[in-house]
Amino acid sequence: MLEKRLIGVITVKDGWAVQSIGYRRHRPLGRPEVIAENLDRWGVDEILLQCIDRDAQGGGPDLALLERLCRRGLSTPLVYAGGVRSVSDGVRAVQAGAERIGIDALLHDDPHLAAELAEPLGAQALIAVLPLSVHNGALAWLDHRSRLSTPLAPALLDVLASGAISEVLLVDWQHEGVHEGFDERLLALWPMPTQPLIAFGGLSEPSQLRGVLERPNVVAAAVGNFLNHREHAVQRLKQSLAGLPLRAATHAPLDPARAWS
Amino acid sequence: MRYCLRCLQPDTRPNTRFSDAGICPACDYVDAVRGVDWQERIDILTDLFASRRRKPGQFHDCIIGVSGGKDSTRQALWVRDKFDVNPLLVCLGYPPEQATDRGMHNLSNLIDLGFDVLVSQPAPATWRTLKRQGFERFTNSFRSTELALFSAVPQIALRYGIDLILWGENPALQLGDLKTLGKTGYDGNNLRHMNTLSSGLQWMLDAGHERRQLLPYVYPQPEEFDALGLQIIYLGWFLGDWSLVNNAMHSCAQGLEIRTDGVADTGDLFGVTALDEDFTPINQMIKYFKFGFGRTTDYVNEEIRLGRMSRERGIELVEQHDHACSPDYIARYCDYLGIGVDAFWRQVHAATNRTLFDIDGDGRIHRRFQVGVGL
Amino acid sequence: MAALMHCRRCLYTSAHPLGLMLDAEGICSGCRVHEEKDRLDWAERWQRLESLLAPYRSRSGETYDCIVPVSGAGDSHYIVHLVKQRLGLNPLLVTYNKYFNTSLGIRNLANLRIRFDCDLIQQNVNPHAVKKITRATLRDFGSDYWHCLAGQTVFPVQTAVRYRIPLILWGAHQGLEQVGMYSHEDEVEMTRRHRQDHDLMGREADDLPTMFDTLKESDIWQYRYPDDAALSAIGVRGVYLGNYVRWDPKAQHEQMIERCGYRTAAFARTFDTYDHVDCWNYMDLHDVLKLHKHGYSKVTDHACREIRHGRLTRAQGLALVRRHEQAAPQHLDKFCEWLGLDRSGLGFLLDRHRNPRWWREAETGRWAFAGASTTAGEAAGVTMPPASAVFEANDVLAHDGIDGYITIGKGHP
Amino acid sequence: MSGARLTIGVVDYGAGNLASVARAITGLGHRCRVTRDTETLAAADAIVLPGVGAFPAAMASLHEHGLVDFLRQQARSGQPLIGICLGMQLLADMSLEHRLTAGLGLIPGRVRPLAGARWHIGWNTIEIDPEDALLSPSDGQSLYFNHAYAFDTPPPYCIGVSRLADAFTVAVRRGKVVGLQFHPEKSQLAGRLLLKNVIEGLCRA
Repeated sequence: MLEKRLIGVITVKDGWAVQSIGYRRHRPLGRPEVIAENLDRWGVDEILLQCIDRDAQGGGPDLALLERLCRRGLSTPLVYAGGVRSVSDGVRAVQAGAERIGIDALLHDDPHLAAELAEPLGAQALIAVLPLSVHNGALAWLDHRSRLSTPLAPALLDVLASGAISEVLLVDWQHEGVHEGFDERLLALWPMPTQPLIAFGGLSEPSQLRGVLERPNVVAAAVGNFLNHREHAVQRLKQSLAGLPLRAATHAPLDPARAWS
Repeated sequence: MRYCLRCLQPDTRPNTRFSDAGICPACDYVDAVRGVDWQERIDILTDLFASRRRKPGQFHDCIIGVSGGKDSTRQALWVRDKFDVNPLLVCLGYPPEQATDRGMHNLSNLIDLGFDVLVSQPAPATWRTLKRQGFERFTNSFRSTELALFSAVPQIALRYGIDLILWGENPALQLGDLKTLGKTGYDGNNLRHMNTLSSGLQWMLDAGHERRQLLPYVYPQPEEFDALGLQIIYLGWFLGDWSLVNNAMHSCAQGLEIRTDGVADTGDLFGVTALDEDFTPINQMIKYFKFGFGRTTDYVNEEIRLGRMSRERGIELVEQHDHACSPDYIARYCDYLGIGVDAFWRQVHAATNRTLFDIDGDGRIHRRFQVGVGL
Repeated sequence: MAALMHCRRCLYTSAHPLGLMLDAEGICSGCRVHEEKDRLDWAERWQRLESLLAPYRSRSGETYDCIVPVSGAGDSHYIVHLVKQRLGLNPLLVTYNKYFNTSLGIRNLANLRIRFDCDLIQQNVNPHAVKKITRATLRDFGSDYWHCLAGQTVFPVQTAVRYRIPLILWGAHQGLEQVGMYSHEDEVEMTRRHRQDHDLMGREADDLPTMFDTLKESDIWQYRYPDDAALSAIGVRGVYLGNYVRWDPKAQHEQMIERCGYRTAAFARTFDTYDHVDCWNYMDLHDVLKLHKHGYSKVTDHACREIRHGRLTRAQGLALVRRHEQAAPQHLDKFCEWLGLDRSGLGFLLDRHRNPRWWREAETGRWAFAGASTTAGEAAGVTMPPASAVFEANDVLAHDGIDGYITIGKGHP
Repeated sequence: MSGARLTIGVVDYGAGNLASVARAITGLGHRCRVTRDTETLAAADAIVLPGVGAFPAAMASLHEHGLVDFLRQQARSGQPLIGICLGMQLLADMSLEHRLTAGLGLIPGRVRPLAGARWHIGWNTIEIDPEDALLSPSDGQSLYFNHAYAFDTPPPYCIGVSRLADAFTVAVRRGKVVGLQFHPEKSQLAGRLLLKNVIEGLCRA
């Protein structure tokens, strides 16, 4: 059967992997490629590499970083997000090694252009990254550049309804980095029941993950900061989510990729 | 008390048996091995090493217990450089107060010769208390430390999953256990049942130590050996020229630093034993007062057996030095144990074998037996 | 290359090799996490540590309660004091032989063993492999210290697996203390990823041998991290005491000097006399390489720590950095003799690892320094630091007169 | 590493990421040639046809580089050919993705949108025909999928299925031409073992 997914998020600022708290404060973590290699060995189901400062660097995906990751021989599916402003940006990111592409700023600027990415890549390769919060009982959609939140734009909902973008990453950006912070109202208030969702932001405890993954339209849960505080954090989470349709945790024996046969 | 007719070994060594012809087991062994085909034994060892497969990612083939002294330095080099076998060397390190700079130099020398060495160093204060309690109870402060020395190698073999231990000389040789001649002569697996030694913990627990302080003194259970399929081999069975002096020559040619204090202070004829600490001379002296033979006798016996010394010359040296132990070493020993020198001598006198020795008014100890003749 | 930004409170820059983030007020992530030291309730955090460690106390007395990595310097005395005397645990001490040992370091380690009466096991990797590795790491990424860092961060973990002792207790987390990598409240634990990423500059043992050099698996295998299956089977965990104790190395060292006989020595390249007295290289060749690669050296780490603890102003710290940073190394000959190098060859290797961001070769052989301290602001007319900021040296590196590397030493009296 | 090192050609026709596939192959200890040069590909022990994105664009690109006839000829001559994801679909007679487009026609059948689901994303278990020696060791394993179209093929050529609403083909085989709908190069240990069995099984059969 098709399993739900635990996604490991690597947030990158100035080429450095960071812990990000509330889309505002950052703490240095290390080299993105080393963290990716570690998540790969831990058996996470997908890796989301999100570069949060591409606009400051003049836009465009960080192709050099993608190639650096690929050279390490990652055997885990990779989603890239950050600075994808055009169809060619998306195609080049896939060429550089990403299986799928996350789109954030472009959805604010031109959702229909975002939909055009589906033609060369296929809708299954696209994820809409939506930083949301609850404002007066309704969902508010953040543009991280201006730091202004607005209601969900009709144009965005039309593109999603058209099926041009397969999954939506709901980011509880206010609770990012906050223990047990994820606000499940984001899922409850989401207007499109058949849209596959990924929950992210403040998910630190197994009970939370079980809560979101038990929802039929939630296909994956993403964890970033909290995977960096303990050895085998992915396996530990998966073991405590026994009973859910998740790929089993594995503790690799002598590192096969490196073992000198 | 009788002496071996050929060498100067008295029959007072615990559970040793002389032959009907009045010859000690060690002299019998020298005769017995004259006809041995040593090349056949070397082939056995070569096949044994060749039959072993390394686990992936594991590059230690066996473990050798070392002190950095003459025997272990020779064994390590022989095994590595002749058979291309990569041993993990395991050393039971003396605490800083007891260790000598010479011992540190020799261990450094062994490491610099290119070996992987694991040094296990038991807690110094517990070590010191156990030595004092051992001296007070058995007039032998080495009861605890011998157990630690003996336990370190199997403990580490079991924990590192290395299933071959190489020891030096088969101790049965000294006890007249003539099995040592046959194929089982190199099989040291009886060592797995040395848990009689582990009962050696009881007196330490009775002396007030907690179990958790005695972990370096715990000799593994036989079941643990079997679970790993641990094999124990005596290299002495293969090394036909194994001897105290010969091993010293091999090791001195590889950088060994030896004692320079002379036989008058230690009873040690050439100064090539007890290089890593200075309490052994005291223990050898006490052994002399208990059993009538000391460190000088051990040296002299080997020289006589190898035909390098007459029995008469041996007698002279034993009479002169077998009891030798410099007062300075005794003072330092007492200081380390925290006892007075007079308390030390009271304890030694109490343990002195009165059939072999008389103690005169001012505490001097005199032989009642005649060296080489007996009682 | 992103523009170089300086923290307004300490002396670190955005080019710190562990990463450093500056917030809107220009204060770095390291200084922000340091503020927690005066905000958190450390009595409560000590209780958290006690309850966290409770299940690891061996009731049977058949095994040790934990493993504590130690050396002849660093925070070893204070850590063993915490573990044995305040926590009442029965630790197995483990140490990796760096071979660059000073006799003062040998003496301090012996003092540690005697004072706290602990069992210790020491790993000595055969020097043939250690030297082959050191030549490669010095050549390929300008590190004379990879083997030390790799050995001392893996031998405790290997021992945990072999001796089936799951708990390893470390001092403070370097990433947290220097650059605020984590909050104390994250209670971050030991991970293989952090070791590879930072302690080992991104290179694990298997990354060293290449097609074009002579390193073999038999040279590097002892530096491999245990595999996940073994770590998981034993339940190995590395806990940092610095997350539960208000970590202040200077105060801790002074407590250990006074009560436990820890001995210290002065250095040319820093004012701190407590750290690294066990190694001829750390404050000498290694520190010069750090300056070449990263444009700052250990004295800046010490200054930042003291500034954050309020014992130095930023200007005083900067003055101390400028006084020590260019002091000539004094023990290069020892390293050359140990590794069989010629001084000229070592010089060539050192120069190849000067980072052009901090060094310009105006004319051949003449290097102009443009490191962090040169653009960190003014330090002129600075008053000398108060008595509380003074570090005492009660001994010398050649403690018993031996002015060279000691492989194995007595260390007593 | 059992047996001698093989040389595997990976067809570079400008579609999708080749580095991951190449890295997976070298990780198994084999040599890898990423190229569009027909001579190099023909000399290889096996050819891998990767592919990400849309069917029509991929076929257009193969035609442009003169690879369509070459691949047909090599497959018919018995050289092992392994199609991965879109590369599997290209083996079909035709595809309905976007517009009707002819495929390589190496394995009968056609590619059409998934039934009962808009796409198939994530890890899903595969059910393998026990007769197939190459893939049966991977029966029940979870592999990574990321596609929206499926390859309908007559039963003898279908050697593996997965399920969403209902079952659909995820592995095809005809002689030494094999197609895999999932990404073995992105399926961690399960993927590594499967790729090893397929490559070495085909080349050493």
